[in-house]
Amino acid sequence: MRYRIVFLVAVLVVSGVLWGAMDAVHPFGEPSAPLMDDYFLSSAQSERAVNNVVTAIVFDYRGFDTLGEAAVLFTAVCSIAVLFRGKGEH
Amino acid sequence: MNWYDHLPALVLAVPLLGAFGAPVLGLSGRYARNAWFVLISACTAALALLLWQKASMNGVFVYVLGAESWKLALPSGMSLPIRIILEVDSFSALMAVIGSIASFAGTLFSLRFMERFSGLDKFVALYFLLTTGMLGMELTGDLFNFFVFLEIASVASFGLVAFWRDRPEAVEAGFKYMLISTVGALFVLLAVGLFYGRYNAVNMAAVGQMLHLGLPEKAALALLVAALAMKCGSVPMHMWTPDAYAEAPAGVTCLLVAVSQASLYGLFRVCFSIYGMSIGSSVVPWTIIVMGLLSMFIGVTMAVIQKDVKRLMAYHSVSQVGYILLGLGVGLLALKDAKAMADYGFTAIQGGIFHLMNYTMYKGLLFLVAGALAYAAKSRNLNELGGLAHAMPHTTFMFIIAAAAIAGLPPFNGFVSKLLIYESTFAVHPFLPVVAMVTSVLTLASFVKVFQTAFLGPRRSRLAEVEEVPGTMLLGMFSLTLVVLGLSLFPTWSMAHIIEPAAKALVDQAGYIRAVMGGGL
Amino acid sequence: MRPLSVIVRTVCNVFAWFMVVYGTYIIVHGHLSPGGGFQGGAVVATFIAFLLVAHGGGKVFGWVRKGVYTALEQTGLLLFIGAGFLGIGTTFFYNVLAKRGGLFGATVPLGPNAGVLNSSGTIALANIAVGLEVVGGLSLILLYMSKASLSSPKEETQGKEAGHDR
Amino acid sequence: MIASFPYLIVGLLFLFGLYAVVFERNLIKIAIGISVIEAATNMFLIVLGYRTGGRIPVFTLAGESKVLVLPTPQALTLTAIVIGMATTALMLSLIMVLYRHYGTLDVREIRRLRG
Repeated sequence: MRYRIVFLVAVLVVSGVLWGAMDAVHPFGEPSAPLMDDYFLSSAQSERAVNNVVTAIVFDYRGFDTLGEAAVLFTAVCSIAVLFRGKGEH
Repeated sequence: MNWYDHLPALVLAVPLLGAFGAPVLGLSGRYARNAWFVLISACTAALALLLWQKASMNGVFVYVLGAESWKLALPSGMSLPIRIILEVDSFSALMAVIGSIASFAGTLFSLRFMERFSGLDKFVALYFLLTTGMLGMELTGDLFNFFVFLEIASVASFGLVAFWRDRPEAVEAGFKYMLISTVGALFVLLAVGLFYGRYNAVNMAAVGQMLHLGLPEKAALALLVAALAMKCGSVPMHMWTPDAYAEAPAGVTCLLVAVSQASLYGLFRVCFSIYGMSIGSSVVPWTIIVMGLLSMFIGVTMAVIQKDVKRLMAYHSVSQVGYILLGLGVGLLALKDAKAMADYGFTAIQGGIFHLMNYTMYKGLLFLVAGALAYAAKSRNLNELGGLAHAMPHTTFMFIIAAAAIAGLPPFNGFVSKLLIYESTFAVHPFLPVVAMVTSVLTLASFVKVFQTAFLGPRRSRLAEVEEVPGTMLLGMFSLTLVVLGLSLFPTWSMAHIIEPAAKALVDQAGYIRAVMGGGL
Repeated sequence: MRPLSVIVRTVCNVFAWFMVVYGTYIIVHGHLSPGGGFQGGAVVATFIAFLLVAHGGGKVFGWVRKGVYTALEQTGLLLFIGAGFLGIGTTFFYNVLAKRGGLFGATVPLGPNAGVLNSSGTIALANIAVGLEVVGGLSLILLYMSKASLSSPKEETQGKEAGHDR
Repeated sequence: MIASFPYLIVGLLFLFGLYAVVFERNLIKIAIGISVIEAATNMFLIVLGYRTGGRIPVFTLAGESKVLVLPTPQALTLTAIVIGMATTALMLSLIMVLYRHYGTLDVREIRRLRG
């Protein structure tokens, strides 16, 4: 029982501190001078001829992340196949 | 345009290609799959060695993925890097070499060890994905990319820990590991979000340059330290370590040790290269030191009472991680004071890095030996083993070397790194080396016990048929033994050519930042 | 899982195919409209989910083969990493096809516009590759999990997959 | 006050998720808790990227508006969502296998059966 209270306090403190930290990042809706994002918005069309800026980031500017992400999905499929493998499978 | 300009990308792309190709190659039979397994592992190790050689010759190696030129870190008119940058200095290249050697040894070992189980195509794919995740964490210079590779490594290790899925303990260990490291990975992602919101950048060097310590930065540091300490298996979040290490197949455990070192690498990259001088008070260094002390002591006391060989060794790895945390924590403590740095801080960092390298090598070897025991004697329980020295002379020889190295007996590499840690931590507080020495003595006692019960004494009737393990398994163990012996025989050379550049690169925050932010073209 | 009523089955039989078409549209238009390989792939993979829910598992395993989905997944992955290797002359993941003419090589006007399908270079290629991979991967996950909920893997391998010491 | 409301929601979601992970006994509920933390994280990233009055960063649909929301958090969130989905699928599979071995989903029962 005492552990439960200690854990409860810990959970509350962690969440509270995190909320404070997130609140101090920048006011909602007013990011300060987003250089990287403005670069993406202004040059995705001229550099890469793509209308969807998010796709341009996902598959070009940060394409390596997406390769990793595809690899994570592949990893999960492999792991699930390993867990449920049958007799005849190699 | 030289092909080796692309080395950082190739080191990651080759094992990834190996993973994607493994199920295809698996269609054409056992031999093709094994050949692919060994070939890609060997290629990765060779590329990592080449990368390390280039990085120690030319300093920090920057590779911009997808840019017009591989060194175009800042596009024209920008003061921030916008693409994913792989940033390789001597420390990260050394980590990649260590990891890929452990991966290669595990590969050779697993060929025969895993032979009689099904699902091996998937095993090979997962093994390569784990290698990729580990190397990616070590080579990347981008925080979000670090998170992605952390997840690749985690997800692959869940699958591999639970590979023997008909053992309830294995599945349970996988689930426990998954719970802890998924929460840890989400902490890392939250920290990345905080950095992104503050600085509109996710590049480590860019964040490091702009860093002003405020509440979000402190919270991000706390999240990162908590998550990565969880992942490297130090106390207080060590409970997954014995389970996962003991239940994974032996070749995988050898690699898991290296993967936990990648998390440790991430921890110190964050502390030294992103925060560096601006870490401010000594709260974080002392937290790391105390975590190290607790890990050392709790790990070794739990290890002494274990009956299961692999579980015993897993608890020892908790205590060995403590040494590394202690050494690098003391280095972090001395970071803001140039005199303290020259007096003892740099030695502590060198000791920590050298111990990290030694630990990965001999602990991987010990896990492989434990796997060989389980393979040959069909048991991991110390009470059921005995008198195996005659039946398995080569394994016994390699066990002696690894055990002497981990216990820190004088001619071996473990002694050198532990000595460096003792003498440097003494300058901070005399209590620190005392705990470290007590741990070392208990480690020795524990391994004497293993040697005595498993290898010496009369052979039990149950073990009359036991033979030496097959050649490729011995080769896998031997490759690690060779590294341990090399580090033991040439400590001065390895200190001067391997460890010192790595330690310098880790301390040199300005150099790390300058490599990305300093010019481009 | 029991099969659902005949109405549900009939409707699912029809609409499962529409999901495939809609998902393919999302994948192919990834560089023009919201969506892309992952989202479209997930939509296509609902094909299997529809059939599994409506027909209750058993029957569906006779209709689909895992080999097809594994092939889709592997093709997608190798195509994606191949798209990365295409640019190795410059850098890994360099977009070699954009604005060169030819396949996916058209340019687009700046500012708001309706978009050109044949633009954006390797982005479109990677979208398709990831789409294939996600279709295969998610369908395999669904098939494996629903099959496992019908039988026990321990019986399938007689408890053999338990390591060397037991 | 209204400015920090989205952050408060994120903090609350995180709190609920962490509470479930720490206190729940049922494995499925623990998995749900992890999904909730994941949702909180993704929402945090999205919240960071909002610009007041911003439109979708896709030029096909943005209209003539000059203010577009930041695209990077959306890309990062996309990656994080797929990773989270893969992790959740694997976690549920592990829970299925655990249930088969132990016949229960209760953490305490599993600990007891293991001995």
